[in-house]
Amino acid sequence: MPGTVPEQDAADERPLIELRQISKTFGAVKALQDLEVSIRPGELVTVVGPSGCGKSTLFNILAGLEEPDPGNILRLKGVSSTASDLLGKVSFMPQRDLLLPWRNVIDNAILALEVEGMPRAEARRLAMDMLPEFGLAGFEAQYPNQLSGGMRQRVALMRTFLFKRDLMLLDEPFGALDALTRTMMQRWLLDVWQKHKRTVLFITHDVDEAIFLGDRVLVMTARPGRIKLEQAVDLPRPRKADIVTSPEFIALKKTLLEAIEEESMKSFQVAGR
Amino acid sequence: MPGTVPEQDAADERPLIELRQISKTFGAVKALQDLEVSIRPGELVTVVGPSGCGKSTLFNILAGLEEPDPGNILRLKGVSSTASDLLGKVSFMPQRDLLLPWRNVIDNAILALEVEGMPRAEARRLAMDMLPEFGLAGFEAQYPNQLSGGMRQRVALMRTFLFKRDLMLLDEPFGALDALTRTMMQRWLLDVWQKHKRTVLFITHDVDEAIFLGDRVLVMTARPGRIKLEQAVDLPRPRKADIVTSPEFIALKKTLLEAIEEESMKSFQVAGR
Amino acid sequence: QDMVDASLRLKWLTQAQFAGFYVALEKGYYKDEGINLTINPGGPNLLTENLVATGADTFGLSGGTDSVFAARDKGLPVVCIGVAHQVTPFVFVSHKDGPVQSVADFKGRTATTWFTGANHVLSAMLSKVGVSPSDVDIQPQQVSVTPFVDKQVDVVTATRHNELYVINERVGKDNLNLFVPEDSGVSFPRDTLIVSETTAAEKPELVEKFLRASVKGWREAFANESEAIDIIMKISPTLDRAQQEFMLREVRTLMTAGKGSTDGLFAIDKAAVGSANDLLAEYGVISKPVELDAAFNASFIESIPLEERRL
Amino acid sequence: MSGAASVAGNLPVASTGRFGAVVKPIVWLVAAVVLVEAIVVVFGIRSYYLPRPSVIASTIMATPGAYLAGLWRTFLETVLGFVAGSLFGVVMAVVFHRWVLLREMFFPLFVVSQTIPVIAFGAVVVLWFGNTLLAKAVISFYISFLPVTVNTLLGFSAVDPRQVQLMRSFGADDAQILRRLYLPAALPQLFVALKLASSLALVGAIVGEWFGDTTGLGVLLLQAMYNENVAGIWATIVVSACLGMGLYGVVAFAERRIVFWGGEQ
Amino acid sequence: MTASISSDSARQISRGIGGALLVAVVWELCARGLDLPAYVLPAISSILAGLANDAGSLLAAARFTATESLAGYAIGCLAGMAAAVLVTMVPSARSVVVPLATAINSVPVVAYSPLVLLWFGIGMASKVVMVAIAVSFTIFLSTIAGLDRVDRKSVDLLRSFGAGRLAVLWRLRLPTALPLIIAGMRVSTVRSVIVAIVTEMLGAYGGLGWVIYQAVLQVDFVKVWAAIIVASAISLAFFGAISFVERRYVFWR
Ligand SMILES: Nc1ncnc2c1ncn2[C@@H]1O[C@H](COP(=O)(O)OP(=O)(O)OP(=O)(O)O)[C@@H](O)[C@H]1O
Ligand SMILES: Nc1ncnc2c1ncn2[C@@H]1O[C@H](COP(=O)(O)OP(=O)(O)OP(=O)(O)O)[C@@H](O)[C@H]1O
Ligand SMILES: Cc1ncc(C[n+]2csc(CCO)c2C)c(N)n1
Ligand SMILES: [Mg+2]
Ligand SMILES: [Mg+2]
Repeated sequence: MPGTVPEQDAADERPLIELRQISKTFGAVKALQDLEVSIRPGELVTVVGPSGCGKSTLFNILAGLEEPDPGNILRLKGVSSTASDLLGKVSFMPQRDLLLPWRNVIDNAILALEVEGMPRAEARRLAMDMLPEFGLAGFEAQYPNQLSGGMRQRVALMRTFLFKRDLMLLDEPFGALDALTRTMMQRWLLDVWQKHKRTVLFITHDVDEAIFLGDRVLVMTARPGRIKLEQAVDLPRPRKADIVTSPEFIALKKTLLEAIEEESMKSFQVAGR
Repeated sequence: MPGTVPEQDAADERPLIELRQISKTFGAVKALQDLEVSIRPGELVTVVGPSGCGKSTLFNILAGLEEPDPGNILRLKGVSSTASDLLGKVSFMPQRDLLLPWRNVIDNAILALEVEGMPRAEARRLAMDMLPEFGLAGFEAQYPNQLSGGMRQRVALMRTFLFKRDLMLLDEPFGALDALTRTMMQRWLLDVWQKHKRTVLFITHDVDEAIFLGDRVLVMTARPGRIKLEQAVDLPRPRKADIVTSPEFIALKKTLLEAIEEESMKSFQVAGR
Repeated sequence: QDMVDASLRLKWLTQAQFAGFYVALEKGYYKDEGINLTINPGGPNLLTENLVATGADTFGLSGGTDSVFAARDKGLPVVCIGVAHQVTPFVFVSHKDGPVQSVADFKGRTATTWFTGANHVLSAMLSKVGVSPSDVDIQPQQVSVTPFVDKQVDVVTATRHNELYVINERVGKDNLNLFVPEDSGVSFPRDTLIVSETTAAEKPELVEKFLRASVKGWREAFANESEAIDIIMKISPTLDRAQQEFMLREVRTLMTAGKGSTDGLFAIDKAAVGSANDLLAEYGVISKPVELDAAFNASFIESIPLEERRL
Repeated sequence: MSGAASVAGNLPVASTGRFGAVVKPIVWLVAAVVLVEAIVVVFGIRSYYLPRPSVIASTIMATPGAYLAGLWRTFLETVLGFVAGSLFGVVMAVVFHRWVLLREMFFPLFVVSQTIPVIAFGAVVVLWFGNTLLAKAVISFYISFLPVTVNTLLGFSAVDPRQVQLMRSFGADDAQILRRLYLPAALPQLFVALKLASSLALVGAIVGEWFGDTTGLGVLLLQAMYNENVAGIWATIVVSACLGMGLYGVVAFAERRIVFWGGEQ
Repeated sequence: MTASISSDSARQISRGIGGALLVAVVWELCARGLDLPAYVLPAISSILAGLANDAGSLLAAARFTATESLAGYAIGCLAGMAAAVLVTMVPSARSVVVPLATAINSVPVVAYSPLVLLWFGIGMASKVVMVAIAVSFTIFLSTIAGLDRVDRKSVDLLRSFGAGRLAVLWRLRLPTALPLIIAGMRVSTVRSVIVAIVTEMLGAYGGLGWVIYQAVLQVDFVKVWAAIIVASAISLAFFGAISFVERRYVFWR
């Protein structure tokens, strides 16, 4: 069962992806510095950290979109790679939905499938079947500017799910959703993850969500981002909604919140106030 | 003290704004139907509801940007008005940040002040002083495409705060913020609200946040949106962070969650599953 | 003495074809007559008659008898006060080693010409030798004579002072047959000096003074050709000097041919002008023959003593 | 990205890039010229079809003053016409954007106005504006403003309506929304049109000089054309190409400086 | 949706006609009221009479010119877009193609006319070539600008889906560029007609430009104006057709 994770790895459980000495500088801004992390196949790892600490930047690197500064080590299934080798190998949901304004809901959802070469009709059929699960039934022909914020996010999510890859990167996928929709989506995600044995990296601001979903929670430091804490979540699965009130959960939450708050404070010049 | 609100109004406490029979239709989609609400001066009202239920649409109407369907009644300080009369009278933070890509952080923040006619240098000085409070110190010269999602949101928030109006509409202002930054922003908001006696309407997905901040929580129904429940929050102010564990808080949360979940379910065709 | 402002609009850009006017200006002959003259060059699609009729320019050296008649026919109030080229300034040219050795040989061949009067001259020449113009493939002539040089066309039209130089250079003077309209009894004097009817009626002395200075300039130009070319080259340095020298020599021939030899520069040969009038009326370019005496007023040029006008 | 590049415009990396961007085309140009020279010589192409580049160069060098004077004069006319045409084009776009009725009534006439071949109306131009520099500038103005209007309108229509709403909620009036939102948002599209207009303005100035002028590249061109001076035609083409590229370069440079935010919405 | 488009365009057409009528009336009043001679400004009524008079020959000329412009336009659009796509796909071609295209376009098309007439003859081919040159640059510039305008983050997203340059071009760059391309195409319609006419003026067997050239020299300004009205009608129809296409296919703004 994934999720009950031994800290020292078995020989056959080679990391799916392994990052060492990853730094990323934008002009004068150091977004990441010497970040080290490795993700085992089938893991669901959640990432939390103060706003602006480099979470999205890390995802961009993992999606192959951004090369880290020179001197980095990046191994995919043990093979040394450059970031661009990862292009097309991970399904990535960016923080901003990036829907194409000239495509309606269904055609935005099948974008990745089209790029893969699936015939449109087939892709549309696949996507149509998923609409109700995403609470978008009846909206297939709407254009992005006719959708609410949460609906746009769900379309982007659908687009990502339809692009089936071993590694899935989700950047605050549920940020704009109300509590129940969010719960349903979480349940859905866990379903997909367990059924298809996908590896998931998941950025969230919600510590409850991070613990509820994750095998491990990574806490990042303030900019320049590094991994401050790797917290294994040893809660049994499947997890029920009421797990959030269990003492183990609350203990974990406390540890994590402390770590995060310590880092978040650094982002603010609170001295004078 | 605002916050400890009598349900039946005193004669001198005329509603700041009063809506009756507000409907809004987009083509075939009924976003709002017969919505009725009134907001007293100095109140901090939070709004929750399922994704796509019409919260942003309600705000657009209150900001004077969208005319509701004919037959509506809209009173500002008791005076019957059209939506467009409200233009320039409320400070509005939209759900998407809508930063101008050709303006850097500081110039995006002062946009509303410039529109009001304040000299640029003065407006910039004002805004510069606020940067640290928003965790944006040192980023004044960055352009929006160089910011993280949470930073963009904070710039949009700053822009709204700098535009001082009696009524403030915030559409998920803290959606992209991590827990601590969010807490700090909440504290900041309460400060501003109490010091300046502004009236605030605040959309959020986070029921904790809705209760923690609000004098009242409005729960909206699924599309077409109406007010399902107006829940007064009779918790004393100032509220401490640990209030979330108090039995009153938990009771309120339960009531609200039930109301929201009932509505959210309607958005999904969950029958088959 | 009060100076009067006036302008002369040429039919084309500065070149030796108009040397006399530039010499007169340079030597101050207009000033001596009390005229403060500006010379404005012409251009394609710029109709001198139009500019003179509307008063934009005082004087004009316009296309020729053809354009004066067309203008009069359309009611433009212009009067011709002198004709520069006493004979048709263009010729039709064929290759010596080609199929066209006489006007009669044009039949069934391709000829290019300008559809602004020259085409009618060609038609008239053909009619004179019994060839129907419809038996010749007459096409509009483009700026370049290369199609002729490359023998894509058999006959090309050339002004003696301009295209002919280029053709001579590229084909060789001795390899060409020239067909001269006058040899077929067709005459088409061109390069006409015009003024508006108002100027002619209200300022006759200005017109006379202008003519006197201009004629003086031309005589000076012919007397001192290289100096005249210097003056032109100073204004338009990119011109080819040899070509300009050729042009001035040819223009001299044209201006002193026919009546020009006896009656001096800018003489108006009513007979030649009349034949052009009839030709244009015959081909329907003008609705009916124009009243000659109203269109051509020789009184101004004739008020200058003959010996001053003759070379 | 583009923002970072321009913000860091003074960094050595960026300036090397710009230096390279200048040098590279020059290198290519020189190579192309040499190639053409070789082709003409090797294949024995006759000079009135295509003169050798060296002949063109020596034609210019024979009377450099004439070409320089023509260049300067045409440059003045072009700049005047271009600036006026661009301003007018933007103003008309604003007017047409603001008053739909005016747009629907008169925009088609704007289009129609562009179908009038000015060179058929030399006399009218001379009549109205004389043989002045202004007359050429007017023509250059006349043929350059339409693309500016069309593209600026396009830029306006691409503005996110929610952004307009936000400005309205700040109480911004039309003028403020125009200045702070529509105009900046239309800049990328506007610059596309300005680049086109810079070439069109040059065309206008050159054609304007065909109405009886004494100096200018148009005069040189006309003279060379009708005297079948092919080397002269090419010489003028080269000089006006330099002028056109210069103008284009200035506009493109301004674009890089002003429109730094690229495609981000 | 279609209903609203057609009622929209009905209103636009009627307003357009209204505007044209307004100008025509003012024109007529000026010409008649100020008693302007035809060589300054003929009255619109006499132009229309002249138009009716010469309808046959003008129509033939119009067909001639329209054929040239359309052919040149089609070639120019394709060439311009192809060059822009090439430059976007092969960035190293950019520093060569863009300055070259700029240089070519910086020269007024009329300057090429003697050369083009020399190379392609006085017939239709030379006009088609001239129009194609003029149009292709406008389209080239608009297309490159459009292709470059994409949101970099969206490109990144597509790349993360494994999209190659071609897929990014097809699914992202071209749709993003479409509004600008069509705007360029709209501007070019007018230019294509005018370039055909101007080139005809410098040498042709027929066409509106040829008619205008002859008419100017024959001092027949009514005919000049009649030919111009025909040219305007062609351009306007052409412009309208492209605008219609634009409204059909660029709907998302
Ligand atoms: N293209 C860029 N140019 C310059 N700076 C950048 C760029 N992209 C990101 N940054 C900077 O890198 C830092 C990290 O940004 P990133 O988007 O990774 O943060 P994040 O952790 O995702 O924050 P959030 O939770 O707010 O989304 C920020 O300070 C940001 O300003
Ligand atoms: N311009 C529009 N055209 C058509 N439909 C629209 C438009 N704007 C909103 N809608 C529809 O109105 C409904 C309400 O949208 P609104 O944005 O108000 O929702 P919301 O409550 O803010 O949702 P979220 O929490 O996801 O932001 C949605 O179903 C949406 O599809
Ligand atoms: C009747 C007639 N029509 C056209 C031309 C051609 N053209 C017009 S201007 C010019 C330059 C003359 O110096 C030339 C060759 C002509 N010569 N004569
Ligand atoms: Mg982020
Ligand atoms: Mg919303």
